[in-house]
Amino acid sequence: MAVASSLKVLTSDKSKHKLNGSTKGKQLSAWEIVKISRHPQRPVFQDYLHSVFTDFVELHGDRYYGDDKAIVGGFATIGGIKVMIIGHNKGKNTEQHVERNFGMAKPEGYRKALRLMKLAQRFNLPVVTIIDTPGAFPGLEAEERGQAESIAKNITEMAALEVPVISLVIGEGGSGGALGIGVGDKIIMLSNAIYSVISPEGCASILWRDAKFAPDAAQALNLTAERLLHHEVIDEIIKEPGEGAHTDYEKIADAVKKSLVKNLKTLSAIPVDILLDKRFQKYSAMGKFAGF
Amino acid sequence: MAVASSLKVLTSDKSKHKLNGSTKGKQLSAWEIVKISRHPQRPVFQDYLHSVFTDFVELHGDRYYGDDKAIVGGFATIGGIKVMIIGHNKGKNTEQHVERNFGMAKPEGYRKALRLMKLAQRFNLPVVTIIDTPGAFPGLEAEERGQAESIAKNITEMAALEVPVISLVIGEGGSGGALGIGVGDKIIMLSNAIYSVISPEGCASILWRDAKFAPDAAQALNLTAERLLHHEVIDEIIKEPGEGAHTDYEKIADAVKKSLVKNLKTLSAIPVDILLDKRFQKYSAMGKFAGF
Amino acid sequence: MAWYSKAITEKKQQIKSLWVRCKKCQSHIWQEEWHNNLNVCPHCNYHGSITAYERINLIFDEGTFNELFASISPVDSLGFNDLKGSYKDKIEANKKKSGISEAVITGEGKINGIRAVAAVMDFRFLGGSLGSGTGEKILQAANFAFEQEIPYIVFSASGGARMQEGVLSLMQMAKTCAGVARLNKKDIPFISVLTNPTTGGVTASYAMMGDLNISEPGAVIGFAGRRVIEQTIGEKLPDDFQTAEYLLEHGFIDSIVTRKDMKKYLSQVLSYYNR
Amino acid sequence: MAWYSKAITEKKQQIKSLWVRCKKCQSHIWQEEWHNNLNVCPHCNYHGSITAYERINLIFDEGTFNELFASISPVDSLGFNDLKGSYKDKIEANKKKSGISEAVITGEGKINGIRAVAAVMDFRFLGGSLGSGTGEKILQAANFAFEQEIPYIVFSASGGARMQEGVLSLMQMAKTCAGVARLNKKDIPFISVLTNPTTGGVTASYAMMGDLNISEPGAVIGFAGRRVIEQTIGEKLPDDFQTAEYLLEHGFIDSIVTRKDMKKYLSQVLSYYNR
Ligand SMILES: [Zn+2]
Ligand SMILES: [Zn+2]
Repeated sequence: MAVASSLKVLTSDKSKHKLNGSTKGKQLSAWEIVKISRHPQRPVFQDYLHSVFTDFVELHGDRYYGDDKAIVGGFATIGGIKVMIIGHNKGKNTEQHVERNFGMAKPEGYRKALRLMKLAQRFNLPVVTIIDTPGAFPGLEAEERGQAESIAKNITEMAALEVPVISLVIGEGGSGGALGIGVGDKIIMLSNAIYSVISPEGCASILWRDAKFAPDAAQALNLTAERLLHHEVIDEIIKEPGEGAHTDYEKIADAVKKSLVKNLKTLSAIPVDILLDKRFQKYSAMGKFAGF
Repeated sequence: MAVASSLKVLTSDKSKHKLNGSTKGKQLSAWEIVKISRHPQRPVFQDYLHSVFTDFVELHGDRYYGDDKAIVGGFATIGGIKVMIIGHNKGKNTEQHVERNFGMAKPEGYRKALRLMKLAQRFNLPVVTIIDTPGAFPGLEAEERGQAESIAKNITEMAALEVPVISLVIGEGGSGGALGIGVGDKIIMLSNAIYSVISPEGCASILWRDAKFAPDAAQALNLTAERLLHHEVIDEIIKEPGEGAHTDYEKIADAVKKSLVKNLKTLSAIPVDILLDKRFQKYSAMGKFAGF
Repeated sequence: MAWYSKAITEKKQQIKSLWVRCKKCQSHIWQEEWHNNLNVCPHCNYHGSITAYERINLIFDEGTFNELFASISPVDSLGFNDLKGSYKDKIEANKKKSGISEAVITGEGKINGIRAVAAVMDFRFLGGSLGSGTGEKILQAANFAFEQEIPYIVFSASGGARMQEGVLSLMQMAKTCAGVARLNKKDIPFISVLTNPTTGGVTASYAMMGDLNISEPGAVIGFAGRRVIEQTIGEKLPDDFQTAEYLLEHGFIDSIVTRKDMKKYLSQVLSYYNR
Repeated sequence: MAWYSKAITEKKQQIKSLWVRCKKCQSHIWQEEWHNNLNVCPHCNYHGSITAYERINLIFDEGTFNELFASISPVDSLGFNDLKGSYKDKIEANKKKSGISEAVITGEGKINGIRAVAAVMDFRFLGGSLGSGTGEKILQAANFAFEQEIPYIVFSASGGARMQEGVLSLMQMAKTCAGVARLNKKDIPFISVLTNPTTGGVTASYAMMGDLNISEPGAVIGFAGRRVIEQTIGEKLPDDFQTAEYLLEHGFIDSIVTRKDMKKYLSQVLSYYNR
């Protein structure tokens, strides 16, 4: 139900998504940020592909079963730096949403992503992943072909990938479907992006017994960039212009480019054994608990 | 058509397959050997699994799509030596033939085989592959899911597998479908097994324009163990008892066990870098040509 | 009358508590028989839930299991409150109810003489959900196996990630898999035993990453929930969907092993580790 | 009359030779236009066959290609005879007809300034079949790339293994893949370009093992033959079965690139090799 709800928002191109008045200078609620993160005019992966990167060469296929259009990847250049870029692509209109399954990948999508990461390792290219998905596709065939296995394998292999990895959440970071391409040395979020273990609607349905409590769930889940930086889950926030990234495509592209180039330079200077050790330490330190 | 013909022979349990008189002490024609290699009473992989190996633990699945019963594999012990055993399993009666698709594997079969070989490498176990197939399954879905890719990948990965590999052809060594689990440090054949680039029927259909010239094609193809030893494609022949392996299950089991144990001991004594170098040299030397 | 009625109620409850009703075939089984049969239905082979310590007793040689990292327990780092109250209170209630302090017990011991490290999940504790403490224990145990260079076995039983810890819970998937990745690199066996149920974020992390993935019969194993999928595709799913048998057929499980054979099976496959 | 008739016949043949008929859309195209368009149909984009040297001229910077291992040629080691005569005679006839001595040309050169080793198959020579000499050249070129640590590109055009060499031909699949395995280990790029047709044992070995698998539009790429499959499953196959476009959809091809864009594309992707 979680996914279904978020889709409804995503597909209603014509709905207004008007936030209550101007958000400028005001502290937005978690739920308001959820709505911005799903705004139908919000720039998606293919926008950044054109505004931030050049020389994109798309590479297709998982070499097992298919070519999942919900995840797009290939060679690209950013500020003179050559990288492997991989991201969820929701598409920009209803037709594209359907073609790209709203950015909800199937096993063949995750397996394509992993193949390209391994190719990046062979070519010695840093990997940039762009996260924007309501979640992995919850379908019969996806389960049959190993949705869980494909995500698990990506997470495991990314932990040991011998090139720098930067993960940028540009919209929705939906649970395992996001993490399946999200194990980066740096995790960066746009200021109105979200990253959550479950959609607010899904969480509300389970814990509040009604999806209409999604705003409460959104608040409780600490899914905003600001909260996640506080909890040391992410490393950096890119401030969005005006009322959100959708209000100024150029400015957000500039900010994204600046951040990626800076981080690529920093990470590329680190010897690979130290990089891998740091990555292991980074994920080892995730979470809070008592004892020990 | 090649496969279809050989299937007809395999499935006709009730047909006599009587060879022209006793073969004892007589030089058999290539075609007579083809018929013995496909004899319905000829021991198959599951027979050797019980007569030669102990402690078999079957492992299932390719972790991508399915569990192909045309290829069976798992841990097993032979003469006190622990190994990973992988082989085509044709089955022993019509019901089993159908269940196991006559030993004609699909991509998921080859991918399971590769997964088990990689597992053997992790566990540091030698690999024994048992070859007995008319060929890889020529079906629509098999092509769609990458029959060619799965065989290609196995061949490539086997060339670099960091444990000893022994390949034993017990019946039909059918082209790429055989080679897909056949890149061994030692290639051994039973004396009435065959190994061919194409089935005699298929070759005859193409080059003689009629499958009835299969006996001529069989002769021309040099597909018998004796010819292949002569051409330095294989390393050893295990002599079958009486009129063929089907006439004495115990004797052939003894001979197979003796050969495998001997070769496993020899190969296990070789340091892995030398083993890999020898394997590379072995396959580099395959074939005959002019010049250079 | 009041006294009489009360006595009957008590008697009824007493009788009830002596019987266990099988969740699959609905048979009533004497509690003692149920227990002696390792919480497995003698009629339909349904594998009922068992506690982590019960499983440890079944798998490890007597007196060989040393618990490790036992002091780790959850904290309510987000101050999470839902309809039923605070996560903080839930933690305390679950500790009290189960007598353990996290959804997994970790330690090392011997299985028919073979040393192994294990993490055994316990569904009673917050539905076996993967929280920060759970992930920490599973990683610490992996690190212990890594340092000692001995095989690692995780027995999963989990509803998935622990919502009440938000993304901190999601990140436990990456944290535990980072531990598995190090074992992979060192060629140390990692065996995943999936028991009923293993779903969501646990399936999509370490539970699917075994060199061998073993399951108990009939266990439900999946990523997305059955109901969510039915809503997405708009049709009923087959009955055996997401069962161990279904996953075996689809290539994700090496072998289905009954509870009573599990110890022997594990020691048998571990005996093939030759480094 | 006889003279007159002969003159007409000659004229007809002359005209015929000035036109090429597209195998796909059946259009007639002026030979010069066909040639200038790189043997690609200007109406339907059908990519016709080209010779190995023509392809080398299209891909490599002028004057940079040095042919290697050119002296290797087939021998009839089995004494193979079929209905149409001996393999030995076929070899000689094919050498004469094509002017080359094996089904592949190997060498090194520069692609927009980037050094690369290439093996370019030629369908005219025994249908581009993979014989011992073919395999030897493809392996030698791989070894050259391995030693020089420069990328390796194979352009395939082949009906599969060369039956007339029996299992010696089959073993060329293992031999060539052993070369690819060494490149993999050293992280040297291997790019496979699949052109029409690439089938059988060539597809089931190096041609599918590219770090990138690139194809020309419409190329037929498959393992089993269309007819064999139709006989096995007892139904007609879809029209686009085993085309490059079909394989892209099924996940086995990275990109479909037209002949005129191929040089630029290859230099572009090679520019991403960063070792
Ligand atoms: Zn029952
Ligand atoms: Zn045309």
